[in-house]
Amino acid sequence: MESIGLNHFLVVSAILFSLGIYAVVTRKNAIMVLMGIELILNSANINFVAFSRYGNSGLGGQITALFVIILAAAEAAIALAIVLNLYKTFAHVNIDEIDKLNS
Amino acid sequence: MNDIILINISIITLLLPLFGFGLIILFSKRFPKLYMLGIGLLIVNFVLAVILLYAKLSNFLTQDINFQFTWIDFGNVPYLGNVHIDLGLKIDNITVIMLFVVNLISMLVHIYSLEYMKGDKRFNRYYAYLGIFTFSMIGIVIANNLLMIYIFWELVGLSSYLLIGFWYEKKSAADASKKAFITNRVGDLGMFIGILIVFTTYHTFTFDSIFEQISNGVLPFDSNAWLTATGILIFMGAVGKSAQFPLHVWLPDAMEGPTPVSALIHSATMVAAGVYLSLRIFAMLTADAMLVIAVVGGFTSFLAATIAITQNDIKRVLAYSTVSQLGYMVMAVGVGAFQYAFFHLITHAFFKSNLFLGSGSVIHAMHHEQDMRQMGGLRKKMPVTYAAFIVSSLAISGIPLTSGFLSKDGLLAGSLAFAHLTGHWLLPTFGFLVALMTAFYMFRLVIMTFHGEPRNKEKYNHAHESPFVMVLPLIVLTALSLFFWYTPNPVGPEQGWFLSEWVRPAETVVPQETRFDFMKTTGEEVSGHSAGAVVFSEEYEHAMHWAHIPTLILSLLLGGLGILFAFVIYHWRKIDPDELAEKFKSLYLFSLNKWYVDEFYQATFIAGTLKLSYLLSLFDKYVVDGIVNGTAFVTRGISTVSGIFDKYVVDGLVNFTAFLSGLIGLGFRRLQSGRIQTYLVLVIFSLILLLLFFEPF
Amino acid sequence: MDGFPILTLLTFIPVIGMIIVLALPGKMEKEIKYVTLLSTAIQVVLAVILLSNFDYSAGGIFQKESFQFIEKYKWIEIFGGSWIGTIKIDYFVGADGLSVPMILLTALISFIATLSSWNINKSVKGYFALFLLLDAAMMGVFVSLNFFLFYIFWELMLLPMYFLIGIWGGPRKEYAAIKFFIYTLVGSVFMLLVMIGLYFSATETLANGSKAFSFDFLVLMDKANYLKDGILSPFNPHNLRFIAYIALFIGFAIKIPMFPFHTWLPDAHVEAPTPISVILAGVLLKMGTYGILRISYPIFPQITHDIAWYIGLFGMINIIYGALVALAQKDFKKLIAYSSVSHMGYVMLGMASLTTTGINGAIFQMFNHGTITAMLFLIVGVVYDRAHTRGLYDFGGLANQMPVYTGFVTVAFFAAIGLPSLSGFVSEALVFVGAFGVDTLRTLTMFSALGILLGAAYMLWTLQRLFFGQLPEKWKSLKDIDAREYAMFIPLTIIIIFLGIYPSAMLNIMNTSVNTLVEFLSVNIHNISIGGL
Amino acid sequence: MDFTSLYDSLSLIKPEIVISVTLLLIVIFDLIFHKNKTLIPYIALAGLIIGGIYVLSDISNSGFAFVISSTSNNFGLLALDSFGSYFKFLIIITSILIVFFAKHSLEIKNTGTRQGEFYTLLFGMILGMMFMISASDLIMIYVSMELLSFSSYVLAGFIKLRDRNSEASLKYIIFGGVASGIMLFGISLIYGLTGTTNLYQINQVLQSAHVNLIVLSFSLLLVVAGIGYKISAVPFHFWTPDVYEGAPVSITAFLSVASKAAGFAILIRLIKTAFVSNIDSVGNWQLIPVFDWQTLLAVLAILTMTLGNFAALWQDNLKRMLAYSSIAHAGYLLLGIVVFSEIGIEAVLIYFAVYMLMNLGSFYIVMLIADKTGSENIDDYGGLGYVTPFLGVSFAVFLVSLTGLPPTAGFIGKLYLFIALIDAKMTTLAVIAVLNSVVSLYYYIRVLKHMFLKKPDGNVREIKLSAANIVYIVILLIPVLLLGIYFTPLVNFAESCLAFLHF
Repeated sequence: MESIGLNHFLVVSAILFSLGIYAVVTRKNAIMVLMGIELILNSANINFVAFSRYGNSGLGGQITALFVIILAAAEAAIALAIVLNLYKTFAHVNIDEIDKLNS
Repeated sequence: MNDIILINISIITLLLPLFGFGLIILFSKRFPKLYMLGIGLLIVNFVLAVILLYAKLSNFLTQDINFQFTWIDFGNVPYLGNVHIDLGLKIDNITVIMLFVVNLISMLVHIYSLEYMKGDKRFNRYYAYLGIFTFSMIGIVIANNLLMIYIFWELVGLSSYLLIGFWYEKKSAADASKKAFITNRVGDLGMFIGILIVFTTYHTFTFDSIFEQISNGVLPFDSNAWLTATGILIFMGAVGKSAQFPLHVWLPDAMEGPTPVSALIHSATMVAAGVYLSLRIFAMLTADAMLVIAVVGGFTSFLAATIAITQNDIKRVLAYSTVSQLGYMVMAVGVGAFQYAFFHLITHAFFKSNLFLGSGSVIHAMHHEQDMRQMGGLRKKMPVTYAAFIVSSLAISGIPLTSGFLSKDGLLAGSLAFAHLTGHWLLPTFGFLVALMTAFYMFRLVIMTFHGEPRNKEKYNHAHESPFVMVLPLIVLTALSLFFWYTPNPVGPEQGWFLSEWVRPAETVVPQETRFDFMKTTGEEVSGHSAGAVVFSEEYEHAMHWAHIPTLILSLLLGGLGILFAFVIYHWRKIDPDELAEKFKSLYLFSLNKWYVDEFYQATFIAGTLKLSYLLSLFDKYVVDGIVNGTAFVTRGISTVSGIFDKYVVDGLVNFTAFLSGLIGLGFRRLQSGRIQTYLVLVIFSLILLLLFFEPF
Repeated sequence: MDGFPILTLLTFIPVIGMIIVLALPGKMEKEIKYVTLLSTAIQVVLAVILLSNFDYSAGGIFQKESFQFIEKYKWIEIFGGSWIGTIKIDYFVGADGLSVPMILLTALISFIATLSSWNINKSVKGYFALFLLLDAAMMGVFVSLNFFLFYIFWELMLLPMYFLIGIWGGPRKEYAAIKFFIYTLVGSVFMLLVMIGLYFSATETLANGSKAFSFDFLVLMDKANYLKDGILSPFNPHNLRFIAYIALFIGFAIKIPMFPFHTWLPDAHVEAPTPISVILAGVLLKMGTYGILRISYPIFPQITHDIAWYIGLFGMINIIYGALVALAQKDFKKLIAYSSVSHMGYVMLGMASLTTTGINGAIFQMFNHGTITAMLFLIVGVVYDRAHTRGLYDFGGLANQMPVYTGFVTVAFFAAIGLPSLSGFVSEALVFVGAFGVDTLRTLTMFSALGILLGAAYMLWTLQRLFFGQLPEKWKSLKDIDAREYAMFIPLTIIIIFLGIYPSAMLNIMNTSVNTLVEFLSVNIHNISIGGL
Repeated sequence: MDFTSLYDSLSLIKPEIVISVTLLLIVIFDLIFHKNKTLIPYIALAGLIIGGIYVLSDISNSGFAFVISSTSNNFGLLALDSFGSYFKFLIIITSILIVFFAKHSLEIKNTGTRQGEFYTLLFGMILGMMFMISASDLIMIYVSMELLSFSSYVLAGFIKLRDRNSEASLKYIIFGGVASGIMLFGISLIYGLTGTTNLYQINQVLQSAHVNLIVLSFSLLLVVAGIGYKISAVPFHFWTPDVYEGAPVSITAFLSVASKAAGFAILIRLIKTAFVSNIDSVGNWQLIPVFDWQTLLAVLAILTMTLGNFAALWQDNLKRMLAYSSIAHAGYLLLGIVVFSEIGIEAVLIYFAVYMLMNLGSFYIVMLIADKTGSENIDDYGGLGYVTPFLGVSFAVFLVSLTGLPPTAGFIGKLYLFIALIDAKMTTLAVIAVLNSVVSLYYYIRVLKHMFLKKPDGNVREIKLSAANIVYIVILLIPVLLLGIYFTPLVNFAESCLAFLHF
């Protein structure tokens, strides 16, 4: 059995990315959509780590990953606040039905 | 008596009437009697004209006076050097004689109108119009170049328009004036193009230099054909003004104007201007052009005469006789009987205006009744008018001792000689037939008006001889319709001073190969005038001699015959005209309805143009607007979904481009559904598209 | 005269007037009107001074030295990096035989239009402010010798015109206004592109010897200034000059308006208030033809020569088509509008001839059409003010009711028909003489001559429908024209008659320049075939 | 870690420091004075002005901040150069104007004690933009962009009470999150391909070693998606209308000008530093032939302006209409980049300055009207030009300028764009652009039509303008008119700011 290589990581991250996109475009619940976004970010993270591990360019990638995780957390916080606010006004978080602003 | 004075005099004669016109138009409100000024000016003008006539003809100066000045100067034009447009005047015998005639008749009409037009609410305006007419007519007469002739040509058109439509409250009058102007314009169109050709070729409008260049062999576009064409085109102007077929239709309608106007403009002077023009350009007429002119003239005279026979409106009869006589003159020009054409122009001016003024006094007496069937027996009531009528009718019928005999006989002889030399026998045939008919319808008129029993009693009872101011002109003109003014010998005009001294024979300068044989420079000439110019060859003189006697006899015979018929039918009632009409009903109607020419024009040209313009206006509204901005489509769109469209389309999205952009915009709006996930899908989708689009292999 | 900035004054006097108007409170309507009248009057005076100091023997067109009243100041000069050289725009105005007639016309018409605006009573302040702005813009177009300046003024016209039609217009004013705006804008944006293209194709040498691109007409006219590879340079084997020419031409053709771009005109005219129609027909239409003569001709001589026939063709179409469509109109104002479509056709025909007489005729016709059509629209205005209808069939017999009016109408109509001794005749005749002299245009000219006939037809018919026959009861109360209207009609009438009798008064002004232009064209055209006059 | 380099770096980013300090000050003051927030705007202004002064003062000197010592030569996370300073200056000006904007805006006033947060977040945005402008490292770009975004997400929904605000902010954050996620994924791939995230090093790598072009273009597209969302270029624009309509006007104005400016700055910097091999004498860029930027941007530009204009035709809500119009303007601006020459960039710079003036002006007027009439619907503006002529006329000027007719600044902006295009012989694009500007006339003129050509009906009341309002409008109006007539100083300034670090 061969050892785990760069490609495996890339494949995983690609799948993760796709799943994230899928979640974002299909889920009706705002929270779910946000989690989709998180998936996308993390797929990128996996890339960074993998590349910096297998590539020959220092630890830059892994540090980047840390940055991203922090930002993701911040984003999540803001997003949740907004969703909360949204729930106050709409009494639901179903993003399908939030289309007052259109055309 | 040197030129300068004469030039100044002629310029004054030109401007005085204009001056009168201006004053009257501007101040007629303040001074209601201002028309007297107009009359006064005309009398002065007449005196001046007499002075000119005397000075010019009594050999104080034998050569012609030419005077010209630069009107527009184009400076040094690239490739062409110095180009400028000159205006100017030429005073030769023809001019002074015309001046005399115009001023005389105009003056007489001015006086005559004092009574005839009395009480009209636009009395002053009437005299103003007469003034501007006189001005423009004199302008035509003294012009020495085509452009100036064209300018005044249009101006007489204007004055005739104003005078025909003088009683514009009557629709018929308004229509007639419009018809006159536009019909004339048709002719002028040809004339204008002719003038364009001339100027393009010779860079000048002045007759003398044009003729000189022609005799030097300079031709329009270097072709004889174009020279012919030019001649004919310019002649088209004459066709319009002198009411020749096919543009004769306006003249009879022009009788809607006041009768003195008909006497002045539509019989004596303006309509003669066409003939005058053809005489002016005679030198540049080729054989073909002359033939065309002759045929037009001949046919016109025949056509008009046949119509005149059956008309019942006294003025219409005279109108058609005018057309017919003008046809004579034009034919005379065509057959080269230059002198006789001019001669007839003069004599006709006198006796025809006499006839019109006479008919005017009759109409005046009958309280503006013009239908001859309402008249009759007036000779006892108005003897002077009757006398005038008789003399003039004799003159027009070409009976000896009258001026008419001299001129008419001459031009008939000319046509005969022409036929003899060239074999165009149709022209004299026309000529003599017309002579017959003329005599007939003129005396038909005389008889129906003055002889027999009055048909309309109470009108008859009110009838009375016209007052002095109206009779005086009749007397003068009657006198002028007699022979002794023109020649001592009542049967031999050519011995008369008029033909032998005053009016020189024609000259022509067109290239040899384009002339009639009898006008070629072969053989010795009778008397050569200007270099290169040519008078008729000997054989033509012989032909004239040969033609003289038969013409004399024939015309006398026919004239007598015509008069006889008239008496037989309308006086002694041997033949009932109505039966005659019944017998030849179709012919009768054909003549009565003027050969249906008007109807034809109405049906084709006028209706056609109007229809076309209507269609074009629709085309413009829908198609052009449509092609450019598609309102064709939008308007339909609006009408269907007006509700929404008012909001958007009329809101500035006025046309198709906008409509289309509106649709595109609508499409974009679809995308903007407001659903965040739709957006995201679209983004992903377009990203994929872009990726496929930009994959580098 | 040197040093006195007369052209600048001519252009900016209205602007000053506008500022004063804006400063005045909206209540003081009388004062506002008088300010406007005053500034237009000053304009007229200045124009007369200009004329009296004008040297008839100076050609202008392409030689800077023979332009007069020149004012040339640095306006914008930016020493860019290596990539885009120096951007240099001058405030460059000057007058020659082409522009002086137009300047006179503009001053005159603006003055007359002010008079006829006297009975405007809806938001007076705004109206006159916009009016003066429009006036300034028009004047600017005619005096500027720098493409950039020209373009600024050209565009500056649009907005005032839009509002003047759109606010003070008739029932369908919004439609008409936007249509006018869009049409003209479409034309002018392409002009913008051509302008920039030309800018990058020619350079002028600055005082410091360095080369700089230039918007200067005179620079653009000189072949020597063009770069080897300029997008619109004649030396560039695959240049876009032809396309540019067409784009530019369409820009102008829309203003003329040339068939088939003319459809905005009837709408605009029918909806616009009388004074604006007067301005529109009197001055604005001339800008198209003026632009062609001032810009297209000298800058693209070769192409001009190549497509001259088509210009003539469209001229003929305008003449005949306009006349025929006018014949079918039932609305007085629409009829006049189409008649001016027809009359502008003569201008195009004359220009197409590329001959002295033809172009002289064209410019003269521009001036005459300006005065005559202005008068015609004033005439429509008079009857519309009184009767509130323009239907030709609603009238009749006015001749007895309003004799003086009828007199003026007759003069104007016959002038429009081209009756000799009135100004219209001379210009049309010259146009025909010029065009007929050119072999290729001869046939076109013959057909165009039909225009004379049709013109007479519709004008006389109109005259009859309005003034002859019996007067309908309802118009028994119509007043004849008053003093103000006299003041509008008399000057125009005098000019029309005077120029009819003594056309040289106007022709001498332009003649030298026209000769220079023709000369210049013929020098710059290969396979030259300018024939006749 | 040596402090000299740190000191150098800090000395290079004085403006950013000032902004951050001001941010902190605002927070502190916000905490100290619970009730009274009147002081805060002035602190903000002070900070901005000082920052602006710094920006102007070291507009000339350039250098790398936070140098990462790498194999070959040193490149920093931040590249400070005059190009960046121009945009920073622009943003500072915009922010100053926005501060007044917010002071006058009713919505913000109504938030009462929360104004402190407003300014805090505003400064968050400003800070993010300023770092973004001079970021020369993909990660730096990402981080600063997120900083910018997060603040703006909140601000878009700042007024909690109105549901459309929270809807706007939700859409904004979801869209933004996804976009930045996608971008980050792209960045990660680039990092994998080139082994670095620094633009300058990427440039070197691309010039020397050859990389897998498919992956590269894929990842670049993902990055473009991220930036495209910031500059709201079609097809990444969908959030724009909704958010612009939903957000408070002051924020809408700020987004439409400032964050768009930042986006453009970074797009230009990305392309120029990472993909340009050299610049020839006449200022044309030689791109490294790895990716067809020209076509991509041309397509985006055409799509953007066309869609923006055509969609704007149908808008009745003025804010929304302006949103679409700002999309269209983004399209025009993209044209400036497509040229790929110094003159093109110069055109962009000029256009942005002009665009800032006229766009802020029109938004401000919309804000005034909306505050008074409580409606942003065009149909409620009938005859407004008569009841408040000053407002109407100045609005007319701004709209005319947006259309790009002389003699207004807008014309100059367009003129320079066309000059750039024609100079590069891109006639087709130029033609499309002018046709677009004709289309744009329809909807701009439509507003004027409603304001002037319609009779004022009963419900339109006169709008009382405070002196401050008038001054504000005039301050924007004068340059809009003046630059139309005399634009030398602007152009000179823009020209002096074209220098990039190492180019």
